[in-house]
Amino acid sequence: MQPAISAGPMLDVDITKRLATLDLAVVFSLDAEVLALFGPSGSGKSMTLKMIAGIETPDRGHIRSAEHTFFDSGAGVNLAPQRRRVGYVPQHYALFPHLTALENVTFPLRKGLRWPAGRARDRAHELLEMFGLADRAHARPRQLSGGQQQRVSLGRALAGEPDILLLDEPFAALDAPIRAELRQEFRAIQQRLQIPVLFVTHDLEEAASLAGRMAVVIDGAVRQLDLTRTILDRPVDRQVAQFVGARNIVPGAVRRHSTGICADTPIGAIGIAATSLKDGARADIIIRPDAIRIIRPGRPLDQLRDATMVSGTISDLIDHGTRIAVFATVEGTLLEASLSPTAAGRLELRIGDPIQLAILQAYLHVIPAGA
Amino acid sequence: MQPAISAGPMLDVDITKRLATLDLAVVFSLDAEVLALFGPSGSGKSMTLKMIAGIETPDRGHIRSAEHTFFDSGAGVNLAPQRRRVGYVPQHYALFPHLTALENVTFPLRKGLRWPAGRARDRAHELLEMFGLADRAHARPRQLSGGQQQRVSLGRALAGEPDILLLDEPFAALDAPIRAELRQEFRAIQQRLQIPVLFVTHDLEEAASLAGRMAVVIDGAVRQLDLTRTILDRPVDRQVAQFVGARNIVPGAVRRHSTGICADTPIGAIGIAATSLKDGARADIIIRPDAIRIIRPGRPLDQLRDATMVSGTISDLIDHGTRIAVFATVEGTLLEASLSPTAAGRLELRIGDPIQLAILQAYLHVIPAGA
Amino acid sequence: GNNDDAADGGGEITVFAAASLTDAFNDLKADFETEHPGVTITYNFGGSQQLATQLVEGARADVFASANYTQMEVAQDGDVVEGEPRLFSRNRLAIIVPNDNPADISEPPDLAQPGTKLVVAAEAVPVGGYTLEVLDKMSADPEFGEDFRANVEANFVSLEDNVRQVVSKVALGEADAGVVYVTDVTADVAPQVELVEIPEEFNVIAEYPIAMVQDGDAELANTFIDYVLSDAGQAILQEYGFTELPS
Amino acid sequence: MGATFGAMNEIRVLTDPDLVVTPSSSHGRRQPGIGMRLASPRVFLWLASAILLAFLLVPLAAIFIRAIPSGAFNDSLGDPVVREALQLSLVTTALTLLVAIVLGTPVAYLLARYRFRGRDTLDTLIELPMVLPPAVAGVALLMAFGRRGILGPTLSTVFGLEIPFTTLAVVMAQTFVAAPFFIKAAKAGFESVDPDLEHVAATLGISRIQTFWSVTVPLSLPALMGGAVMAWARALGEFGATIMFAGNFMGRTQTMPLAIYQTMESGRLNAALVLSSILIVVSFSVLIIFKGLARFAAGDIGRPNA
Amino acid sequence: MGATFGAMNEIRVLTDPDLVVTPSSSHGRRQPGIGMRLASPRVFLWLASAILLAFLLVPLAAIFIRAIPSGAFNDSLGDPVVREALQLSLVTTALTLLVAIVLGTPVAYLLARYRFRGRDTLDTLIELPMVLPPAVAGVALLMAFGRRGILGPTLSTVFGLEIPFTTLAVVMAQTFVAAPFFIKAAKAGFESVDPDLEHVAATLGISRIQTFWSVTVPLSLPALMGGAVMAWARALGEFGATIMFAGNFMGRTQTMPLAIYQTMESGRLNAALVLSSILIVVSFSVLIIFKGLARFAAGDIGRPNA
Ligand SMILES: Nc1ncnc2c1ncn2[C@@H]1O[C@H](COP(=O)(O)OP(=O)(O)OP(=O)(O)O)[C@@H](O)[C@H]1O
Ligand SMILES: Nc1ncnc2c1ncn2[C@@H]1O[C@H](COP(=O)(O)OP(=O)(O)OP(=O)(O)O)[C@@H](O)[C@H]1O
Ligand SMILES: [Mg+2]
Ligand SMILES: [Mg+2]
Repeated sequence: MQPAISAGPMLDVDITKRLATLDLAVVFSLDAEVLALFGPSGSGKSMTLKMIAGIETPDRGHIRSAEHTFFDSGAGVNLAPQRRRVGYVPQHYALFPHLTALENVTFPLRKGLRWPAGRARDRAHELLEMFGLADRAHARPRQLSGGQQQRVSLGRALAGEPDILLLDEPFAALDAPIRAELRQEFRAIQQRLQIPVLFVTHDLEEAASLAGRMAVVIDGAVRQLDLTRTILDRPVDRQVAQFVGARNIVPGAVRRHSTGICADTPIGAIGIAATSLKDGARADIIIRPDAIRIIRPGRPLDQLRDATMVSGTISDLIDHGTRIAVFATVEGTLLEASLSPTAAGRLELRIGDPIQLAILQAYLHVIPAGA
Repeated sequence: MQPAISAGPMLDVDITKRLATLDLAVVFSLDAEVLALFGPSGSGKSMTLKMIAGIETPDRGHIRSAEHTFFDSGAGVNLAPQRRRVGYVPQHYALFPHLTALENVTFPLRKGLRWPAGRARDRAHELLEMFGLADRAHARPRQLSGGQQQRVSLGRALAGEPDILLLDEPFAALDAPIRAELRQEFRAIQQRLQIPVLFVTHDLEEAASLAGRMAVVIDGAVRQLDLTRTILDRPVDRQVAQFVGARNIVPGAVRRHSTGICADTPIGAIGIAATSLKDGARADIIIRPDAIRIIRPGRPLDQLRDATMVSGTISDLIDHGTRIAVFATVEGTLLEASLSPTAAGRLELRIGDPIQLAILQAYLHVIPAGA
Repeated sequence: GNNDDAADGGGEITVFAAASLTDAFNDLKADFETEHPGVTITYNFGGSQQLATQLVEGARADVFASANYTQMEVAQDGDVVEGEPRLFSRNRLAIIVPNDNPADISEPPDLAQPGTKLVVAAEAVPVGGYTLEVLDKMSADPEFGEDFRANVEANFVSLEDNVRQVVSKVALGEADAGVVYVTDVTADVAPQVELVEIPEEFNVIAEYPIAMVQDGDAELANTFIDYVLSDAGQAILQEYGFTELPS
Repeated sequence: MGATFGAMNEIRVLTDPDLVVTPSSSHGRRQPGIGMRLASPRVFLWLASAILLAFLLVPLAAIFIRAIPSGAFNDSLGDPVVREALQLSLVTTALTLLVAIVLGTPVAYLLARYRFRGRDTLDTLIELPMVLPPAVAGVALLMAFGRRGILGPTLSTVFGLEIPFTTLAVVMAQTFVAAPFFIKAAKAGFESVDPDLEHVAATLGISRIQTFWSVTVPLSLPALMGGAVMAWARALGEFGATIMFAGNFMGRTQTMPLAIYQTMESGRLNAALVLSSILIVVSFSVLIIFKGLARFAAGDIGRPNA
Repeated sequence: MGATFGAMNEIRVLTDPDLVVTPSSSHGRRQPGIGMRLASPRVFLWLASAILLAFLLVPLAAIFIRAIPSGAFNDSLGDPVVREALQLSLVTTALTLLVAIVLGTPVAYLLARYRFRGRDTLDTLIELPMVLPPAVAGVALLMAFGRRGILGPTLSTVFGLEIPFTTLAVVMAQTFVAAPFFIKAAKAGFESVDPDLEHVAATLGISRIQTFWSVTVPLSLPALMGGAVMAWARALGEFGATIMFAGNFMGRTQTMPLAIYQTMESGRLNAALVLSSILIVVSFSVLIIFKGLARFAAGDIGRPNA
């Protein structure tokens, strides 16, 4: 397989499909990169993958890879899935129940690529080894745990060294250590093969750490496609913001004053770094939990330049393991701040305590209200 | 359904089962609480749930609820699943493919509890509504997205108000906002019904935020069962430690000196708060990523009492979205520290930079080497 | 087939023969083939009706030996036989009862006893038609009474499509009596049934016609038909219980 | 599912888009090898189907071609012999089907879901009635349930029941030859249902029997219906065992096949073909209506794959 | 799966632990209502099965009971008529099965996976040969392929082929009556295979035909095997259509059922029962060996539910 030399993107998707309760209309393209499809349950992520794989047919539009037109409703093209050379991991794995783990992985090599048995088996063993399944090679899917099944499905999709990888929540059933390991493997594979990898995930951290860019799919459309960091820092609208974990969205009005810009909000005037919004425009101010610092009374504030101080009461503390969520009521508005367990321990917070919050101006993001 | 008045625990499990590559031997009990089963893929979590539900039969041992003996190999008891009154959400949902979402939820009410049709339908609608599926009530499983299917399965398990809830990765296919919402719902349900809830998860944060206690299952055995915080802070052995996300485990030897205790490690002598280990004992020092603070050169150190300072070089930075992982090489050993994106931004870290790390003594945990 | 080499004394004769002739014709085959070296006989045994249908639908054969004239006529109407059929054998009817004779039938009038389970062949089947003829003859006799036929018919529990089924049912003891050909009481059946003779005056003689089939090998066909009609052939048929031809 | 766009063939692939490849999709790049590989099975699929269908349908057509010009349909339908035979056939086959389903379903379930010693032997024994020439089956039934049969005397003294020559015997003969077809099909159907679904139903408090009705049966419906159709059809055409065990008596044991045979016996082939046509038309209607009803009852999508 | 502990009944539930409830499990608390509800279906399951099995097996046994004392087995086996008939039966039914599978599988696949206008009608038309009384089927075949039939003249002039009364006619008669059984069963089998698995195979680059062989067929194997057994058995017992369409020529068209018929016709009922016993024993052996081989080939776990 030669690396494709092509002017256009390596995968170009622009399709619509009408579903019972959803009108899917997704547009995006990607090169030899990893793109995460991230969005709420039922937003159309799996359906998009299925249409690229050729399992479902779009109503209209086109799907093109570097070398082939997969689908084009105008030209009446609908390439058979066999000829698309995609590696597809369905959300429910769809392992062949009558084949062992090893046979599932060997299957595309023997029957699709017609490799000799020995070579196919060696390759399959290699993949199972890589996915930590060497000792379960001869078990059938029913005798495998959920995570084991998922890994077999991954191995099967990778076996034929496809031109495009489509992974539907590929690590959802795996524990953190294996997940981290596999992400590593996939990064390496992607870099070696130089192919586009499209993967669906519900896990923001996974999207952020595996994919360079992320497409946020909401209600059947790609709302924002950008670097993960950019989407986290500057979501285009309220829904995207909420979905990528913005916990605090405070309505306000932009006001420019002598020394800068601020927004008048229920919790007071909050200084903001920059905005293209006009004076007086209604806006939503997105305050990330980690953009709020909790100040112990009496602590020197010198280092907190460019922050707005507000005071409130701790209304709840939730231990999420690797981080502690601190909920504070400020002027009747609930704000969530995030702390590391160590920092939380140091601060000795208790529900009901009065608290000082510094809202760091640099990490605020302002979006027009109603967006 | 009356709340059970019982002296013993509400669910008492002590069973063994020999599987192809695993000897399962799990012992634990729980009251009207939420317990998370947390462990690597293939460690036997699902199998444990299936044996409690009555779908698989243990080789030996017993399973008792407050009111019934589910299983007792000694007494030859094996209660039919129908009479165990458990609500079980299998890892792969196992929805009835010929029934709509609504019918799947109505099913146990109509056929199991013999409710009248109207009442059953009302209740099912209520559950679907609660799970955000009102508009998909008449879709069959094949027409539902993965996350929607999972929620139907949850609804179906809850419908009959069971005496025990067994949830196998119940939120794995769901996005963060729905997940958070559902956790909330489940907490409320559990508190209302006062029943034991046993749920399998791969997500440490989920285990921590939904469950009071957590059972770490590794290689077919419950290695540690404790408050989540305790397991995170004081894992009993290296494997548990690694599994709950301890990224830095440094081998060392305990040494008591005039002013306290320390461990001699490849990265130097690290002060530790307390240990029951004898002087000279070989130990593993677990340093949580958030127990390492990164010091900008020239930053005042006064507040960092009880910390060991080491210096190294930044070897990698990974943006996980809500946190940034900083990898530093210290005396040839790789240490991982964790920062919030805002803190990372403030520190302006770059790969290759020299760095000062403060290892906070209070959050270290020492376990005997080889445990 | 009708092989072309028939003329020089060799060849194959295909004979479509009623199933009731099976044993007799098989016996006859050996003698015929010794007498006509190089000639082989191939039989197709079946119900006469079935054979007639096959012939009408184009089956290739040289000779058709039917168990009755009805089916021979079907063949004639279908234009598949050549020349006038010749009578080659006769059969007569008899009453058979199971060997334990549960209905206690010792003579024909007993057939009218109410509650007797009688099995006969359907009217469409030759032996069934003959059976009714016999009953009619008996009814005409004052000794039996006018309503004899009606009384007997009331005892019918089944109208079989094949005489063999009548025999089987009587032999298995299901029926109290049945009306069959004398030739049906073979050695194998004999221990299981008892024969109740039907007096000559009431009996009906079944006639077996034989004919050449169109497009068949006329020479060979005639050789076979002649052999069946020869004394040797007739002797074999009589061995199997068939009645002498009228002279 | 299976979306549509543009003008499509009337014949649509339900599930696999492979066949939706339109000629232009190859973009002039189609490798002949692949083209051939894809084309030949498809050609075979249609060709083989066409051959077999022609083989099965031409003889059926022949019956009508021969029967229709004789114009005897009306006469036949008015003939009480025909009406009684038809009615008897419909009634007895309905009863046969009922018995086959009611008693055959447990056997099929047992064979599909339980593992016991001799299961394979039992499974094979059940197939033997299908192997028997029907007349032999009839003799066997006589020897089992006849007056001198193995169970006959008991049935007669205990229940006062003499089976041969009764309508019951017709049903028994039909059941004997037809029930195995239902059992085989139902067994395969039950085996195709994922037992996990039954397990989950059990945890939901649903009894085994309810699960059977609400889960196992709906999910194996195509197989069950196929089995029912096969058993019914086999029973409807049954001749040899019936005439041997039940005899041939108008209105009591003379079913359509027996009536047809008797007509043939009397040398009236065309009339027999007319009766056969009537049998065919009636069966066709019954089958079509039955399928329509089943489809309606299942809401047209009773199956996951529908 | 299905674990064991303690002393268990020999008959084990494969999949549902419901039946593993041991008496002590109720702890004296068993509500009678529930107990009854659980017990009665189970009683019905076994009772119904026992009744039907007895009904099917007693007549088979009767044949042996009658045949064995006659002691004619050795004679019969030595009889060239019997040997030829047996051989012909085995050869023709093997061919029939081959044709039914080779041509019937595409038809079944078409009916299961494609949606086209008239699908239901076609499906029903295919069922009609099962409904026809065999003798009528034979007449229909004569009228279609006979010398004076619809296609006969063409076949004869173009291919020089005269079918009736040849061994080919035997195969055709058997195929006509038996193939529909295979088609019905295979169709239900294909319908029970999750199309998603076929879709995924397509994305793996596996052609439709390969997918069919490697995925669809293995997953519908119980149904296919069931269908093959039914078709084979039906063909083996086939009498009426064969004798009508193929005639009764020893060594050429005289299969076992015809030989048995002829034996019965010549008044030798006991000998006919001996032949029937031979037919039964041979079929039983063939079926058992066939199943053993299939099980061996599939490694005993070819199916997810195995
Ligand atoms: N075959 C179908 N017929 C009708 N509607 C469907 C079908 N498949 C999916 N849908 C609907 O289309 C929407 C998108 O489904 P899709 O599977 O793409 O969601 P998703 O984004 O993958 O969600 P999840 O994260 O829960 O898997 C859902 O509302 C779903 O119910
Ligand atoms: N039916 C079975 N027969 C034999 N081995 C089995 C069977 N089911 C599961 N196993 C094996 O038992 C082990 C435990 O399986 P289990 O499903 O309980 O894992 P798990 O902890 O739920 O893993 P995961 O997180 O991947 O779902 C695995 O190694 C699995 O392969
Ligand atoms: Mg999805
Ligand atoms: Mg699991």
